[in-house]
Amino acid sequence: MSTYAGTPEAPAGASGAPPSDGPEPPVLEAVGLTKHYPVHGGGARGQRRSAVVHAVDGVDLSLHRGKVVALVGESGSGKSTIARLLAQLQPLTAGRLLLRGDDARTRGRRAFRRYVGKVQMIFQDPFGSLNPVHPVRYTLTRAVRIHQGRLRGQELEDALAALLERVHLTPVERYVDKYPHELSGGQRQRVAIARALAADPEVLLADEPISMLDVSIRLGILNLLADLRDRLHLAILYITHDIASARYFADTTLVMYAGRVVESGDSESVTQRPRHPYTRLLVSSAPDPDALAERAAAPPKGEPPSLVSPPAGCRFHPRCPFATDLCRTEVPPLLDVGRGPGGEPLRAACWGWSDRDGAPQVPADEGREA
Amino acid sequence: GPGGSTGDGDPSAAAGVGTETLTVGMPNGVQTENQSPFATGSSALSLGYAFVIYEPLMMRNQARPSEDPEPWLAESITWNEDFTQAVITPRPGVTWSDGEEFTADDVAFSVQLRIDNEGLNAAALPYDEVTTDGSTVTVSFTAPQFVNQAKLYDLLMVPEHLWSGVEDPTTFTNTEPVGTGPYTLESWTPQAATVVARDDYWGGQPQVPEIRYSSYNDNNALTTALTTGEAQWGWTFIADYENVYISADPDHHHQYAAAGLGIDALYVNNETKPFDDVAFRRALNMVIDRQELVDIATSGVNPPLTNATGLPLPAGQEFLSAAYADAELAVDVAGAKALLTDAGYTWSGEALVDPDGEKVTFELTNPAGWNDYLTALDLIKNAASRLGAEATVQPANADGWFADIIPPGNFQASLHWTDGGATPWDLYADIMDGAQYKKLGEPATWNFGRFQDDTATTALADYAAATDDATRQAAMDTIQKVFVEQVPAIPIWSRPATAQYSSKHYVGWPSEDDPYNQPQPTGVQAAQIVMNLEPAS
Amino acid sequence: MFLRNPKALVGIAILAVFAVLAVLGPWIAPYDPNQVSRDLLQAPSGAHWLGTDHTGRDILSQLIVGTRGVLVVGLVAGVAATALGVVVGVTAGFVGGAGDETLSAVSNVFLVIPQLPLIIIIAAQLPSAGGITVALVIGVTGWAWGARVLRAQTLSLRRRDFVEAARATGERTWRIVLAEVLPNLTAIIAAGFVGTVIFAVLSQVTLAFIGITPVSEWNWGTILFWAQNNLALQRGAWWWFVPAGLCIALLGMALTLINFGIDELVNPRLRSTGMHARTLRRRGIRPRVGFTPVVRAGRPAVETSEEER
Amino acid sequence: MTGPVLEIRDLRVDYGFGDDPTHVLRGVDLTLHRGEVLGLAGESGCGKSTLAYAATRLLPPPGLITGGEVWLTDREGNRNDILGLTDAQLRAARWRDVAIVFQGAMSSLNPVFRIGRQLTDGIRAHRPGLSARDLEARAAELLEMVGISADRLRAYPHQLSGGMRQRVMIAMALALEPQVLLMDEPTTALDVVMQRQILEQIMELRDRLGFSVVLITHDVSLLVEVADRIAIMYAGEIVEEATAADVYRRPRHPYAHGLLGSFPPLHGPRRELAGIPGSPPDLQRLAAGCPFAPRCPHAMDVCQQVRPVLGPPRTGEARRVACHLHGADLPGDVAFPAELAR
Amino acid sequence: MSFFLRRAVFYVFTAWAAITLNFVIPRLLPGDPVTALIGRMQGRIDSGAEQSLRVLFGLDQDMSLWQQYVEYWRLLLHGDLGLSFTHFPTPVSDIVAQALPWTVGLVGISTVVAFLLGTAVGTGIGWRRGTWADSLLPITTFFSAVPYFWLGLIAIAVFAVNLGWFPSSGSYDRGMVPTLSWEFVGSVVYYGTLPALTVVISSVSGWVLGMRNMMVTVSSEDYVTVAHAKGLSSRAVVVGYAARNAILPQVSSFTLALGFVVGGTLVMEMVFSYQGIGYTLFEAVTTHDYPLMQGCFLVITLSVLVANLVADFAYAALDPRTRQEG
Ligand SMILES: Nc1ncnc2c1ncn2[C@@H]1O[C@H](COP(=O)(O)OP(=O)(O)OP(=O)(O)O)[C@@H](O)[C@H]1O
Ligand SMILES: Nc1ncnc2c1ncn2[C@@H]1O[C@H](COP(=O)(O)OP(=O)(O)OP(=O)(O)O)[C@@H](O)[C@H]1O
Ligand SMILES: [Mg+2]
Ligand SMILES: [Mg+2]
Repeated sequence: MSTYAGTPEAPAGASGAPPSDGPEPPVLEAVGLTKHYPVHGGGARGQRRSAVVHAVDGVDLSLHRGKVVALVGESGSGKSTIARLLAQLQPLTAGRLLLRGDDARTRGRRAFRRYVGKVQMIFQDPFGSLNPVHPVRYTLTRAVRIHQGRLRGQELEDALAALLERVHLTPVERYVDKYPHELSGGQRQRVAIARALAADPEVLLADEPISMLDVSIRLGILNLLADLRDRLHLAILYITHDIASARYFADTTLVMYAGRVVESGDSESVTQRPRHPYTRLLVSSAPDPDALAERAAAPPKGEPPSLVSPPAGCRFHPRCPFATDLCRTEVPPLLDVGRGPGGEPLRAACWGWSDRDGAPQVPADEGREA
Repeated sequence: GPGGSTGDGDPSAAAGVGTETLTVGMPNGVQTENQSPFATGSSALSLGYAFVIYEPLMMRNQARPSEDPEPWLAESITWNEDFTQAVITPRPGVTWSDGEEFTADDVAFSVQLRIDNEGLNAAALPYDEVTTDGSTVTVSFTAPQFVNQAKLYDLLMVPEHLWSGVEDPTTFTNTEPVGTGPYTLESWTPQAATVVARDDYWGGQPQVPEIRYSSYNDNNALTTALTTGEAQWGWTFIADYENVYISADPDHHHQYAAAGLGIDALYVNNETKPFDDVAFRRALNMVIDRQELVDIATSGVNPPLTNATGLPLPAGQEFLSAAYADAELAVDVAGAKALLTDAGYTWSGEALVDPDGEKVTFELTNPAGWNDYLTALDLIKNAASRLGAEATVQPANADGWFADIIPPGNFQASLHWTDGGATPWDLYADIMDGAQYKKLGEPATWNFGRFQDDTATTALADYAAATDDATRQAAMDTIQKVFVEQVPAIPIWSRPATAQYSSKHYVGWPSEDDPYNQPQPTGVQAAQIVMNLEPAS
Repeated sequence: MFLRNPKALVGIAILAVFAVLAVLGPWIAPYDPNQVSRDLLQAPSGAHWLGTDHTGRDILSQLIVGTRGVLVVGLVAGVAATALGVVVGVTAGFVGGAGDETLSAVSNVFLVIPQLPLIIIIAAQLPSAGGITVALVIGVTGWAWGARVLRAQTLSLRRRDFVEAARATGERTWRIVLAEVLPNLTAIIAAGFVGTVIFAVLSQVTLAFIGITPVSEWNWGTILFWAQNNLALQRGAWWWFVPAGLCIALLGMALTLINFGIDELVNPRLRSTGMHARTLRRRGIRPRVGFTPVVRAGRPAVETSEEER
Repeated sequence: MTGPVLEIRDLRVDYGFGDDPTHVLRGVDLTLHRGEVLGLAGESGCGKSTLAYAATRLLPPPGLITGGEVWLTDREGNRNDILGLTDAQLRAARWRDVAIVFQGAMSSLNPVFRIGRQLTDGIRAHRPGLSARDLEARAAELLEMVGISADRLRAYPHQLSGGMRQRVMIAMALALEPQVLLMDEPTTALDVVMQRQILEQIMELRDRLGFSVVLITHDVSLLVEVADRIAIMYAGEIVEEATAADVYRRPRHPYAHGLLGSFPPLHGPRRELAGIPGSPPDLQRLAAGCPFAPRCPHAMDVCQQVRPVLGPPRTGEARRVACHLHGADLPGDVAFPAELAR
Repeated sequence: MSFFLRRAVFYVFTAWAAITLNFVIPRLLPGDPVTALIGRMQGRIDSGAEQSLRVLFGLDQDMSLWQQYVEYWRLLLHGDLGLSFTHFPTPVSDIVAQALPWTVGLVGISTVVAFLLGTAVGTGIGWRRGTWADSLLPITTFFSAVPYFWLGLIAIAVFAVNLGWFPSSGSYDRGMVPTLSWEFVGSVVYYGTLPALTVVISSVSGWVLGMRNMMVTVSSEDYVTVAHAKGLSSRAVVVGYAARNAILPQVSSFTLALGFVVGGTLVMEMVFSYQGIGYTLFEAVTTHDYPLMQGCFLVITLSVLVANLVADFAYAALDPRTRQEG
């Protein structure tokens, strides 16, 4: 296989973006997205009988064609849940979902199948999302048949070959009849991507597509997605723990904490000059071999909050060095905190950026200038 | 006594009382504590110890039904001429096991109990009334009871002083039974009841100090127990008994089959094809090899019937019509085929075709698990095939057979027994009594084959009501004539009362050489047998 | 791969023999099993390889002809119970909610009701409880355990990503169940099937033996019924009693062995050791969890002292 | 840093008992010194986990150790070959001398026991004399050490979050203050905050207790940050081994170079990412020469035929590399790639 | 709904369903108790007594099925199971009380013994996969499918009849009256040995196989490897880690086995003439003794239900994860 032909990766917001005159309306938009999972009995004894996990609370999000939105944040903050909600694999607890401005909440199976033709998802776990009993051929054939009509014989073979070639699983014959357990993690991940692409979607929800791979394979996959974004004007939601890759690959980055978006803006600004204390913690925690000396000595302390009974007010306040009473009582909205290089707004959900009484004093700018 | 027994009740035999417990085994499964001599399912009746606690009025020799009965609790019973009234004179000097004296009132009470409670009248005797004058009891009936004499003799007597206070005798479980018999109940467990000898029994000192009545769950368990000597007296069908049972202890193990007047017959459905045609009935009757059936199906235990009248011989010898004294049942395939040809039957290849042009087929049925019957059916099937008739054996569910097959006549051919009794009347009435006729589909109590012949019906009624032997013999001749000519059922073998016993500890059992009664422990004869036992030297 | 598993191979061989007997039984049996003869209760001989019974019928023929009844009952009951179990269990697990509650309640009831007594009650009362009837009764009463296991498994499968992924691809529900979920349940279904077949065979034989079902249809239980009722053991006629019981046990053994094979086939963890058992023995390697064998080229396995052995 | 505690010599491992086994480790040489953190990185599927398991003989079937030695120097200074120990000796050495934290913390805890019990049973096995109270106290201390409050001792594994379970595993591994701690991707699937929290805790404990660590991870930037030395594996062999700074700044092996050029930096100027063309080799069908040759931009004829051995480069630096380019007999006509000579 | 409420609802529902089924089945089936009884006596009672029996059994009244159902519940709630037909007029509850302890005692104990023994052996075989222990497998698979009665009868032929080591039938010396004496207890043990042994032998294999398979699966779980890595003694690993987890499915199967206690006992009771509930039920079935049939079936079902309940709790105690799920 030769995934890499020396193509430079597409820099964020650079010429690779589709020709756009004015702000193009989002393909997929979520407003006030909320998901609560009921849980029985609670973990420890003596807890409430039936509680809910506040997995996602009031998240707004929009995906545009030819753009990549990165979603970063702590584990368990609800990133995958958002992807599943957008793919309509789970019902919303509250909120709206708009596909090209129309309510996308499908009723009935047919409408759902039309929807999945436009919005496809790559699951987080490449070991779980391929059925171990079916070979690659079956998985892809099903996707092709559903979305491209009843192809047969040579036509089908050609379609499969085209898909596998697209994800650089070549020579095609070597992979098409393999079972998932015969493939490496990266290869599986690419089969999953190929399956999603078979639908020719407009929106791709990629949930940590590279988490389990070594860096060289990671790069191959990111390049593939960038290429698709540019050629097919895909809108991509890119969920990751790897902030550096978000910086490189995504136009916009959202930071999540405990079910809420705490910061959003263009990737460069969010990763280089984070505003929210949590984002700062996140960015400073990311390993960076080039900045060994600058590492803050104090290790971050504290546990992620319980989502069954999340802290009142700002959910980050128990771990926040700047927290005040205001933070402990009132939920901070996403506040405008500046403009990115392209003039797009930067937002952070931190009282430190408001002029309310009792707002915490967050040091103005910790970010390093480039 | 007149029964030819050697020592019942003879005080001189009380030389040395035995020390061993005698174990009686019965394959009757679950037992519950019920010592009622009336309740059909009671432990006492089903295991048989009721018959050593309670006693009958007269002791019949069931191995020789024509012999006169021997006085037991009754010194005598005399009938009026038409057998509608019996006068019972109780034996003096008999005491109940609680010390009370046995009187005529007890007899009258015991009979009255059966009159008052339909549920206790298991013999279904048509009582009219019972009276007593203090020393004798007179029982009258609504119909002549010549053929039912034995049923009166067999009635068990219960003490008035205890039973008169019983609120509902039908549900009374009588946990502390008091009788006149030689034994009293010592202990009861679901597995076994133990009785011990009385020392004030009117008939002398029983020589067996203790008898244990054990219940086994099925024939096989009992067979094993009898074979190993764990049980020494019981009755069950033991296939190949000589190898299985006798040979386990040839010196002591014995099996005695006392032939009475009961037989097993192949009941055929006289109202449906192919048995609605007397020619076919007769033909089938002619091809069955009874000796073979007996040898294979019953290990030779049941004596084959040899006489055309179906009477078991020699027990029925004195009732045999002179016309058939020498009419032997013999296999005659050619004769049977000739008979069928005359009647219009033809053959298509091997297969027999009836005058209507249909192939002759029929189904033989009996409950699954009735091994000797089913084996016999298999052999009858083979015999039928010699005529070209195609028979199949279809074992049925036992309950279904009892409930839905036999009474409503929902069969083509099936083996069934007849009652025994003191005369062959029961045998014939059970097969061919038109008075018992029920339409097909309605449950009948006897005459399952739906046989109707007025001559026979009248003759049966005459026999029962006759007041003299000549009339009876005439009626019997008629009955047998119809039986032989019409073949309402196909007699197969006689149905002896069989039992196994061990002479290891006790001797004096009924046997071929000393047939003083039938040998089973569950019957009124038990009291006579145990009193006849003495320790083996 | 399946055929390289010695256990499965033995199982299949035994089963194949029985299957051939079941199909060809009436033609290859040396005698008509109902044909009485004068050779009463003969010990095995050249004429009667397994001797004769009390009416001189050939026992080998009964055994051969009886194979079909046993296999048919086992198969029908197994298929019926498995089908019911799969339908109920997978449906309950997959639909969830009220449907699940209802179906689980029903299968729990069936699970708690004692099966053999129920079969006896039903079989005893049916006018003619032939083989197929018995099989159906066993099937209808015996599906609950499979349903419960399958439901639990389906519940966990339903939450797996590949099922979600199939939905996200746009698969229809029935297709998800049939093509995505069911294939992953193969091992459980197979085990359940084998279990039910063995249970059905044992039940049928037991019912015949205790005389609940007709003894006219030849099967191994019928042979034992006749043998027991005619005191085969007491008469020393082991040839009458022993072979049928052995056949039942052999059939069960074959099925269990095949099940082992299926297990090792679908469970990749078992596959390698199962298949290479002989090689391992030859090379003196004993694969153990926790103590990886060390085999240096040319030398036998390091025999470490083992307090375990 | 003093002498070696763990020396792996020419370790060979096969998967599969049949006639056609996969040779997963093909002569691995590695030395771990006292008090040091050794990072192990490499392509996924190159045998890193296998190495960790094999060194402790915990490799599950169908794994088979077919050659090599693993020398462990215990506290008293005795050197023992783990591969030659009896079961009882091995049991005694495990946990006391070598502890291991597995890749999946989720499945490494017994779901039916409270974590307190799981923490103590290892201690009890090695120190039979301890009283229940001592054990309890020690367990509490261990939990506190990894930042979990002691009242969680009575919790079941399923009542803990993933990060907590991971830390329980680490606490467990440290229970007997082993000399060597093998950690197989202890922080995959955790976010960077949690990852840092855990790693800093380990480093702190290392400084305090003085054990040595082998850290296996895909995250090269993390390795550069925390490890003293880094070994790069490729297709069942170590291809390069040097101090962290050397590996990061001056990779010598073309694969190591490719690896380091494949991850984007978080800060600073955006740089061009090179990546590594081609795909990992099929371990079952390895050709004779250097396994990296098919993907190597500098492959020479000799690379196709001869497997390079791991050794010091021609320049004589204090590091080891398995590449013909750095071999003593590099043909003169080959243009030495500049990026490998920084 | 909480875990306990849901369980409670389940048990109540199941009990209701079983009790109702229990009412319905005998009535749906053909046959008639009186004719069956007369038949069973084979001429020992006169056929003319049929009507008297009907009156006795209360079969002469005409009640709608619904009325009968209500009446059935009313009596049941008063603890009245009615009078047996065949053992008239003994109350069904007496018969059941007489039989049940024997079944529970003998078969219950041997099932528990078989479970423990099989689980222990299965643990050994599963743990020692690849050694001589594997050769036990064919034997086990063979015994797992041996018909019980076959084994029992052969055992009787060999050990009771030929060798005379054990009695061939009965539950204690028939000469004894049950008392709490050593002699009696000794007799019960002596008589129970052979039946119990055969029950154990024929059922132990299933446990061995089940446990062995689970052991093989569990042995490859990561936490078992961790236990090895901790240097625990092999006993601690096998007992504490592998077997401890492998036994969980065995516990669920054990509930199922309790259902078989009564089913399987029927054959045992027939073969060994042992008194017990199974044979009582069998007799009731063959004689159409509705009240007795219902009584036995009810008791059997309820005891299985109770066993399930116990097993539910045992499972929850053994597996902390279940306590949290619904
Ligand atoms: N089906 C479910 N039932 C109950 N809780 C759930 C369910 N699915 C997810 N959760 C909870 O919702 C929260 C968010 O989960 P989610 O998978 O979206 O997190 P994530 O951000 O993707 O985490 P990661 O980075 O680890 O993948 C978690 O606390 C999780 O435990
Ligand atoms: N049971 C097995 N049978 C055959 N090959 C196996 C088996 N287990 C692992 N392998 C192979 O052994 C090689 C090494 O596996 P290992 O788990 O050591 O890799 P790793 O370097 O830890 O990878 P990762 O980074 O993905 O954890 C892989 O190529 C894998 O495919
Ligand atoms: Mg996620
Ligand atoms: Mg690994």
